[in-house]
Amino acid sequence: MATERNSVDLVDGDVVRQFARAAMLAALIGASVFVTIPNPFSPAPITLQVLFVFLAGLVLGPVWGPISLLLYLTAGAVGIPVFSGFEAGIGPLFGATGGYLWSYPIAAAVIGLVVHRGTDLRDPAAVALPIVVGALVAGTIIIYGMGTAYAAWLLELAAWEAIAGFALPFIPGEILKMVAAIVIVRSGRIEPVQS
Amino acid sequence: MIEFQSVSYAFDEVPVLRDVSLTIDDGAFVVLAGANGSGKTTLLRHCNGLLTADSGEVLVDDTPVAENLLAARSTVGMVFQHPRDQFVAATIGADVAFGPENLGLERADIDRRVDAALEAVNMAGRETERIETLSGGEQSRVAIAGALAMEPAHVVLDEPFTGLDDPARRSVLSRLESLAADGTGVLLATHDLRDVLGLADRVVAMQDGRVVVDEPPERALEQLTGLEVRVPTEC
Amino acid sequence: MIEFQSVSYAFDEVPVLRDVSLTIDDGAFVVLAGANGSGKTTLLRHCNGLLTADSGEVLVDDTPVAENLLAARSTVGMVFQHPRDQFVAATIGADVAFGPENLGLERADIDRRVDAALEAVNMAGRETERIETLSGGEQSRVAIAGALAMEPAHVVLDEPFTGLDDPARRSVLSRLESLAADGTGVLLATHDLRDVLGLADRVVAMQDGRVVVDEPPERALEQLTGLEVRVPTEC
Amino acid sequence: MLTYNPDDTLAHRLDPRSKLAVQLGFAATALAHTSVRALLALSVVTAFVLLIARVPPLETLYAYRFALVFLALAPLLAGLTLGSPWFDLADAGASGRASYRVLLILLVSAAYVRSTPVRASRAAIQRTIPGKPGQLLGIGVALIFRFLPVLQADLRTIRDAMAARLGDERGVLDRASTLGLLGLTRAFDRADRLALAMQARCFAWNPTLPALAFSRTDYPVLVAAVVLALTAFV
Ligand SMILES: Nc1ncnc2c1ncn2[C@@H]1O[C@H](COP(=O)(O)OP(=O)(O)OP(=O)(O)O)[C@@H](O)[C@H]1O
Ligand SMILES: Nc1ncnc2c1ncn2[C@@H]1O[C@H](COP(=O)(O)OP(=O)(O)OP(=O)(O)O)[C@@H](O)[C@H]1O
Ligand SMILES: O=C(O)CCCC[C@@H]1SC[C@@H]2NC(=O)N[C@@H]21
Ligand SMILES: [Mg+2]
Ligand SMILES: [Mg+2]
Repeated sequence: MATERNSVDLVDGDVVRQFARAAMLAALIGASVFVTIPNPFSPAPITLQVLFVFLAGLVLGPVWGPISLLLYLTAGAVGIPVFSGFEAGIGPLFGATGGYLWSYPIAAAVIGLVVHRGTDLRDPAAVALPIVVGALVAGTIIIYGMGTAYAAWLLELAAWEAIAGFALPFIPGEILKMVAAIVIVRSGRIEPVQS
Repeated sequence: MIEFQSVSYAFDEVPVLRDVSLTIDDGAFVVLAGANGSGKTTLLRHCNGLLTADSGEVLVDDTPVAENLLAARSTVGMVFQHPRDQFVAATIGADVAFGPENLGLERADIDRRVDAALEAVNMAGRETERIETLSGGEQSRVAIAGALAMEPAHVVLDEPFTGLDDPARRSVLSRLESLAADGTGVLLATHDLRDVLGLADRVVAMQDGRVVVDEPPERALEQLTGLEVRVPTEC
Repeated sequence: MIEFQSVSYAFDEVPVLRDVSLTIDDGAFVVLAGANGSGKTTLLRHCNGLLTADSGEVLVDDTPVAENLLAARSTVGMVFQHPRDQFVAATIGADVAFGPENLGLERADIDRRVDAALEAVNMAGRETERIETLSGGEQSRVAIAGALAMEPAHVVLDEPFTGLDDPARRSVLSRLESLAADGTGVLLATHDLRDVLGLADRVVAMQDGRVVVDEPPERALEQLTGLEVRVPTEC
Repeated sequence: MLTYNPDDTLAHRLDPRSKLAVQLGFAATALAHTSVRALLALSVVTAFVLLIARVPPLETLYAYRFALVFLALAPLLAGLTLGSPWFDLADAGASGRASYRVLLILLVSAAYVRSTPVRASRAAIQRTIPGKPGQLLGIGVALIFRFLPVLQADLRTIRDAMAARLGDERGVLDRASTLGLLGLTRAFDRADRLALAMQARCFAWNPTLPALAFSRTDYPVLVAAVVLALTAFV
């Protein structure tokens, strides 16, 4: 009994806390897809997912932000209905919007890296606004770059067709989400876990 | 044995525990009473290192908690005041199994413990039900089962009876009684001594972060006035 | 007046309320008792349209809840079984003010109500404290204050005393008593009749989704055996 | 919504790992081919998979209705040309065939979703991905499964509370940031309490893993998965 117990390798307290937040944020993204609005100008729907991808990078940082989104993708892949329109399965990961989905962890990592400048978390409310905006724009470019390129390849669309269908119709919405993300992190009500 | 040696603790400079000393012997059934905000929950969280004393020391079986977190956490089972956000799995069975799994036990052993723990809280046979479909009291019971399944050497319970109906409360109480009889130390926080006084070996009362009473039940009763704790009405 | 007319409700085909009929008159103090899982919470959630009956109807002041949700929500104040579910703001003051603000009252009026409500739960003067720094019982009190501050025509409370210490419980009880005396209908769910029996006009007991007792306290007491509800011990 | 449905089909009895392998093999080959002949063959495989898992086709198509509309739109988009002939049938046809294989991938993954409980998937994750990443992913998936309905209820309550005070009158930006802020603060409060509870129960890197074992029927299925994957290169 004693040896058994000594071989238990406890997860460190800070890691547990970050991990719990990452999992909870992933669940929150899944819950947010109750907002799935067909976009009349695009084959992809309007969702709030990107808002939470921004928040993952800003609040959880360059390590736990992407982990959160990997958890999200894994949960969807194994059948929890967390993708747009409550879809699930690995199908959506290879479907028309699959490029967007794969881009989320990468975008969160980039946003986290730019804002936190490394793995020690800073309070995003205290980071200069241009840096935050720059980070969000970079993240957005990654999301649309991957989303559009994958759709173009998968559905055999010409570049301009893919851009017209998968990027342009969302730009106004994306600007709103950036502003919302900045308002949220500057509200001072979310404290990052300092380790 | 769980031992508090002059423990003090403050949240953001506000002192919440002040020089608390306290011993829970193996097999002792200790009831911790006190008004809202008197520091009961804060005290309990020191038993397994969820909080760490600013000064003083907490020892579990003679080892300082801070020195061996694993020992403290695997020997002190804890039931939180609000079970609700603390379930880690979607179904009853998976949640109760979480602790034993982390201890690395054999699967058969885990199953046996889960069954026994659910039995003790009158929830046997409901392993596959989802947690959020349970009523409030049923959730409290599953939370208790989660701690019992770790078969800890000491159990710490933070107001475990809130929301439990009469048979469930009696079943849990009798389980705690037999655990204590078998040598498990029990520390139970409550506002309401009416139901537990008969079982208690000692009543510890807190006020404003200090231990102000630490006596066997009969003598404690005389000293509890003004401490905002319910006591059995004399009839 | 809140009126249930043959209400039935099922979660995923499992019937939880079966043909419930019940009336809470203005100024009546009605206690709802029953074992864990008997359907108390489910019943209460129909009073302000958080759940909608599968068959039958719930009327508040003679209007079906489903037809005018806003009217039901502003006239029926509700205290949830789990206080944490109902906080919307970061600090005590802001949270208690949330309801009155939604009613579009004057600021002075709002402040008066917040003060009165916090007074009633023994939390006066603590407006600026953050909710997550409160102890369990303090959170329960703030949740009650949030409902009281709406000064609703009816109050519905789901096990409001869990976690409250003795003075807080007595203070809330006396506030409820005076509300009822002023014409507010009070519906209070609990497992434990020991403290509320003296105030109750009627005791309604549920078993397995059905109302099995609906009587004045003295007569109800005789019929409660087997329903897993705590009653005052005869001394 | 498409979710796990308890049943006793062959698919339900298979190990989740072999089912995952089949899906990946199928996706690989489907993404590599758009010829009519290949699509016919893939359709036969899909029909076979759906039959084995007893997947109700209409219900499944309905669950993927958003995706289907989008897939139907793609050929229209592809056919459009700037200038005469304005709509290019060949382009539209190529895109149509490309969309069709995506539909097949969706249907095959529906068979997995329908026949595999989350706990089995979690076991597969923890047993396939070694060490700490596997443990975090496995427990993480279990936590998402646990908290998804809780957070859905949270968001619904926030939306209702906003509606009750005429929140619909406010701008989209205001609504999105309120929903995001309240949703996130509540989720993080829950996370912090959950972290304490997991620590109290000895959350460890090396727990007893959930039971999972290949049976005899899994081996041919694994072979089929490999064959599918290899056909991606022909
Ligand atoms: N995280 C925190 N930050 C700041 N103060 C806190 C925090 N947690 C608790 N407190 C304060 O510490 C005091 C003691 O809290 P504790 O939860 O230990 O009380 P309790 O005796 O368990 O009360 P109850 O019976 O209401 O559960 C309270 O005044 C509370 O406001
Ligand atoms: N969301 C849900 N989905 C499925 N079943 C549910 C759900 N909520 C409650 N139930 C079931 O309905 C029954 C009644 O639950 P309810 O919460 O009304 O009981 P209660 O009388 O309030 O119990 P308690 O005293 O424990 O709070 C329980 O058996 C419970 O398992
Ligand atoms: O299937 C999914 O879950 C992915 C949906 C992707 C929607 C994209 S993300 C970027 C763009 N902005 C939106 O609001 N929707 C699309
Ligand atoms: Mg407490
Ligand atoms: Mg209830």
